[in-house]
Amino acid sequence: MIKAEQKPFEEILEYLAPYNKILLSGCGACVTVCHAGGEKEGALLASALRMARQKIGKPLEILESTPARQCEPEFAQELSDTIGRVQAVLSVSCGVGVQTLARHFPETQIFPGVNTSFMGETVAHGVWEERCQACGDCILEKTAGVCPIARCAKQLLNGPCGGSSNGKCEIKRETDCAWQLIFDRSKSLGQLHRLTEIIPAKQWGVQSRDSGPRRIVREDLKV
Amino acid sequence: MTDDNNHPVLIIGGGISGIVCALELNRIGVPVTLIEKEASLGGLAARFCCKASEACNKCFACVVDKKLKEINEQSQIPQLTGTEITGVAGGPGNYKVSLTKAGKVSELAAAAIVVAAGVDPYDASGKGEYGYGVIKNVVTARDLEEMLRFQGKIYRPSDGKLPQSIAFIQCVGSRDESIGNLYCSQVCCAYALRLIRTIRHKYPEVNATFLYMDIQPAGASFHDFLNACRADQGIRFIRSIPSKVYHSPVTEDLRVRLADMERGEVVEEPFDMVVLSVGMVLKKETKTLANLLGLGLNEEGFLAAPAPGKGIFVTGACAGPKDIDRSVTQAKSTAALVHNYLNGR
Amino acid sequence: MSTFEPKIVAFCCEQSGFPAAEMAKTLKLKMPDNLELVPVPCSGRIETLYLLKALESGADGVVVFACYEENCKYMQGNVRLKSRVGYAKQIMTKIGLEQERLEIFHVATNSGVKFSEFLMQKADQLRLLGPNLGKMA
Amino acid sequence: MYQTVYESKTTAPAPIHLKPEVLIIGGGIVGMTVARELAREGVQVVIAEKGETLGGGAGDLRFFYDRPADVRKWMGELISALEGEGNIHVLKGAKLKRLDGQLGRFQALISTGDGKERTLSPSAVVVATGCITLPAEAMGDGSGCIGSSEMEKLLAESRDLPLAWKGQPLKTVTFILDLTNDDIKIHTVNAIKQAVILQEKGCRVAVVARDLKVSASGMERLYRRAREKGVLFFKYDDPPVVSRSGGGISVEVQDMSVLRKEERETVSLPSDLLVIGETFAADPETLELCRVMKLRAGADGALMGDNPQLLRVMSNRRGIFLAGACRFPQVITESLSEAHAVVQEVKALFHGGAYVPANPVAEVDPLKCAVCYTCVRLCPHAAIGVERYGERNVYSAPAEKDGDTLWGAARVDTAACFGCGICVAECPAKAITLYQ
Repeated sequence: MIKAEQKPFEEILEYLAPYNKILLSGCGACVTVCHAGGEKEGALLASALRMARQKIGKPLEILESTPARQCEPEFAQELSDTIGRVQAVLSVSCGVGVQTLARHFPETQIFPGVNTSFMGETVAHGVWEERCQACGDCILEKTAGVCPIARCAKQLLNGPCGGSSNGKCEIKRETDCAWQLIFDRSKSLGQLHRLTEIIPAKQWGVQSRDSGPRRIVREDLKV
Repeated sequence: MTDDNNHPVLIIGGGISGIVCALELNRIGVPVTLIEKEASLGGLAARFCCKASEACNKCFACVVDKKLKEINEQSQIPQLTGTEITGVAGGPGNYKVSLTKAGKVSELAAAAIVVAAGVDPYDASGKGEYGYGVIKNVVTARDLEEMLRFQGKIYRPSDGKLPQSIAFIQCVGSRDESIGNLYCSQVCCAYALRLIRTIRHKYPEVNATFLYMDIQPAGASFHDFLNACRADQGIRFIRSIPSKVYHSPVTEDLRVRLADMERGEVVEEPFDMVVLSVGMVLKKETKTLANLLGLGLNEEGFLAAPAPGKGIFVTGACAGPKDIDRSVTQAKSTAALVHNYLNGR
Repeated sequence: MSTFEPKIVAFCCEQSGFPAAEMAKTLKLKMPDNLELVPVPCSGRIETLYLLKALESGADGVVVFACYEENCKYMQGNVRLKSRVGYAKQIMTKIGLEQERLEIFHVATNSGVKFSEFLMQKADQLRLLGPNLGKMA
Repeated sequence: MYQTVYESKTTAPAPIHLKPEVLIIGGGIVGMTVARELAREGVQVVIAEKGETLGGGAGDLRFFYDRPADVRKWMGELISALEGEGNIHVLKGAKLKRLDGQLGRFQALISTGDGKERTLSPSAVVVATGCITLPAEAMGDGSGCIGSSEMEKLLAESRDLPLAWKGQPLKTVTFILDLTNDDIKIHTVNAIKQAVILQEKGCRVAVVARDLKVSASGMERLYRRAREKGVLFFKYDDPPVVSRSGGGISVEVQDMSVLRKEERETVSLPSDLLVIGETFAADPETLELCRVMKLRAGADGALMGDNPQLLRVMSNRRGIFLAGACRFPQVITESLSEAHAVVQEVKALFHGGAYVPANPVAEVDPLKCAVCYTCVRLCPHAAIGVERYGERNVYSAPAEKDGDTLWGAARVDTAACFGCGICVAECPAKAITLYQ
């Protein structure tokens, strides 16, 4: 799922400075799961903001709301009454949610409260790691289920590079070398021979972000 | 006193063992009556202090307070405090017990009797060489516990000042044939070391010297605890039981005469305060109770286990020295055995 | 001398802090004048938000009376609390609130004296520190 | 709002019926004692013993230190009492592979020595798996060194015969204690007990220990008796040196009973045999058991530790109890006291035939649950699982049939919940409430 973490507090304080009544909108999906923008974290941020503003003698009124998912138009619509009563919105959902609100409420400032970090996996409670970069052309079947695009610092399709030592990456010593992982898993799958196949360069311009924002259309689903 | 107190089980002693035994029997639907000689429940252990340092040191004193609260909230268990037993008649399954409360005599019937009469701390004035009761700054560990529990601090009784160096003398009243106590009280090493850790945590400037014979372990985490004590620069371990405590009548400072093996000589070390780690002895009045119930004493002077089938059970420290932890476990197991007995087994 | 009497919100674990408070009451020990006790079943019940909310809604200081480590009836309550208090302190730094306004204090059922001593000290400390400027008027 | 710790609820959770069936893991003296006592209460008991025989760790013992009885005979009687008991079923070569469910409705999958698997549904589980004993630490090349259980056997076999070791008469024996396990008193107890018997048979015995752990009922008296009989005791700070020359073993110790340093000599203890206490260690399988049963491992890989709130026999899960050396190795009397305490706990649990959930308990609002597993991971009592709800939440399509939805949510088992509120405080969606 999408992983995010809260923006620096000072940054948020700074762009909320002109306002005295805002809505803090969380999201009940990904950011709840990664403890960045669910009801609990939203309430904590709201409380902290209120106190910080109180402290400088400029009280800030904050309404709180956490729709199940901010990235659906219907959930966004549910917020319209509340948004009508405030001067700005601080959204602690991912960047998608912020834009959904922005699209629906053209006259309201929507501020992001979190940095949307990556698509990742929970490796332990409270620890998340990046796993997917949404390249649009999945090659996991060739790399034993370990993505070199997301997990190799150099995004090597045919690795490892010379900087792999003791299973760790030279760019960040605490990171596992993706190609070591690919090797280990191929070995345990009995498919080491597949590593002799050269993976051709990806057509970055076709399905990836390089040709601009992507769009999926399912004609059969359209109403 | 009403007939409501004629419950199948009579528990003598409202210390931790009696309380737990009463609560446990109550849990399995066996009505009990609890008798306590003092004005309130709790017994010896209810006056102990928490001996945590930065973390819990597993002294179990908090358990006593919890169980005490539990039984006071439990209305089904009649508590006869300030009550003593003056006579026992009848036999197994049908005891008639005479009670005296403030001069009033009454009688109570019970099918089974649990004796949880507890113990007294050894009266340290019996060891004249340490000067307890004569020298002001010689206190017992029990005095220290009460200081910490009720006043939250330690001080020299002579001048109220914080002692900078304290000697803990172990085995006072235990492992000592000269006073007829040829047994280990089992709890003193652990409680003394815990007290030392508590004091060192609260007052890092206070140094302690632990004077002992053999260190007796206590429980699953004792190994780590002992290592922490040994690593503590402010705690000195000396394997020597002192022969005498002297004091200066002017300053009330103390000198302890001990054999220092490291130096290879008998030395007199100065201390600000001496704590005597007193052991356990059976209460004197329990011997009278034992006579009434036809109970014998074992070699160590504690209550011997009654013959099976008599419907009399002995539990807790009155059956032999025990810490709170083991008293609770034994009280629980006694409850199960009492239940068996009432069910004809 | 100012007449400022700091308000202290004391969360008390019912396994340790609350009985200690009762003991302090029974022993008629000194307590700060402006004290609110909030009993909780376990210190692990105390949300990070509660710590902030207490400060926000009028407390000058928040104290959590929790069990000693390795003595939690629910094993992990006081351990979880410790990390939450750490997180709350991070947030307080960002707001610009003094760290002394939030503290865990470990007690046992029978630590009535410690309970009262600590609160009295806390009240003195907060009196010197002055009012919490972040609280709602 | 920080004062709102509980919400109130008028409907009480339903009581959980408890059929009197208990699974005991481990067929040592503790497991057997619990089994015998519970069976007499009319409880159906299954003992899952991993070995092929009952008896466990105490099977190495032959003598009690505190009573004249023969351990073997006593244990034999216990085993035959179990065999004659209709309510007890013993599974040998058994291993617990899974444990699902909660108090009153556990599901235990057990594989047995015959390669079969069976599922049991006990209401409660007692863990009495004991500990393991590792061979005594070798002193030097290890020759002429035995463990205390071997000495126990030797003494039992030569009850009416003169003492001999490997065909040679045994004249001198030295016990070296406290090389490991300086927190366990069993070594001192066994050594002094054996020393008395050896000395009575004309052998000269010395005991070398760091501390003589006499904190068990009657031990000081036994220690005195040993000294009266001529057993020599030496205490060390640094472990003694063992030298071997000309086929003989000699233990060198400092005689610390002499005060003056210059007069203090190193004493040489010629020994035909050295007895070194075995090391008691947590069974490495305990960690696996902890994983399967969702129990907590304590210090050094044993079970649970000694949190005063659990009073020895309780575990972190309701309906699972533990006793004996799986938590901490102790003398038999104490382990048996724990066994009876477990019996009491089980009696109390079954009293009334049902468990009435205690207040407060946590409850998840499935409509708010994001299924992030935070609560499941953090519940110290393993009381929370993710289940499929019969209700609709935001992710689910309308149910076609009752109880069939597309998405699950966390659910707190009311029987297993202790009401601590950890999950309530941690839930990022604030979907959990503590109800009173």
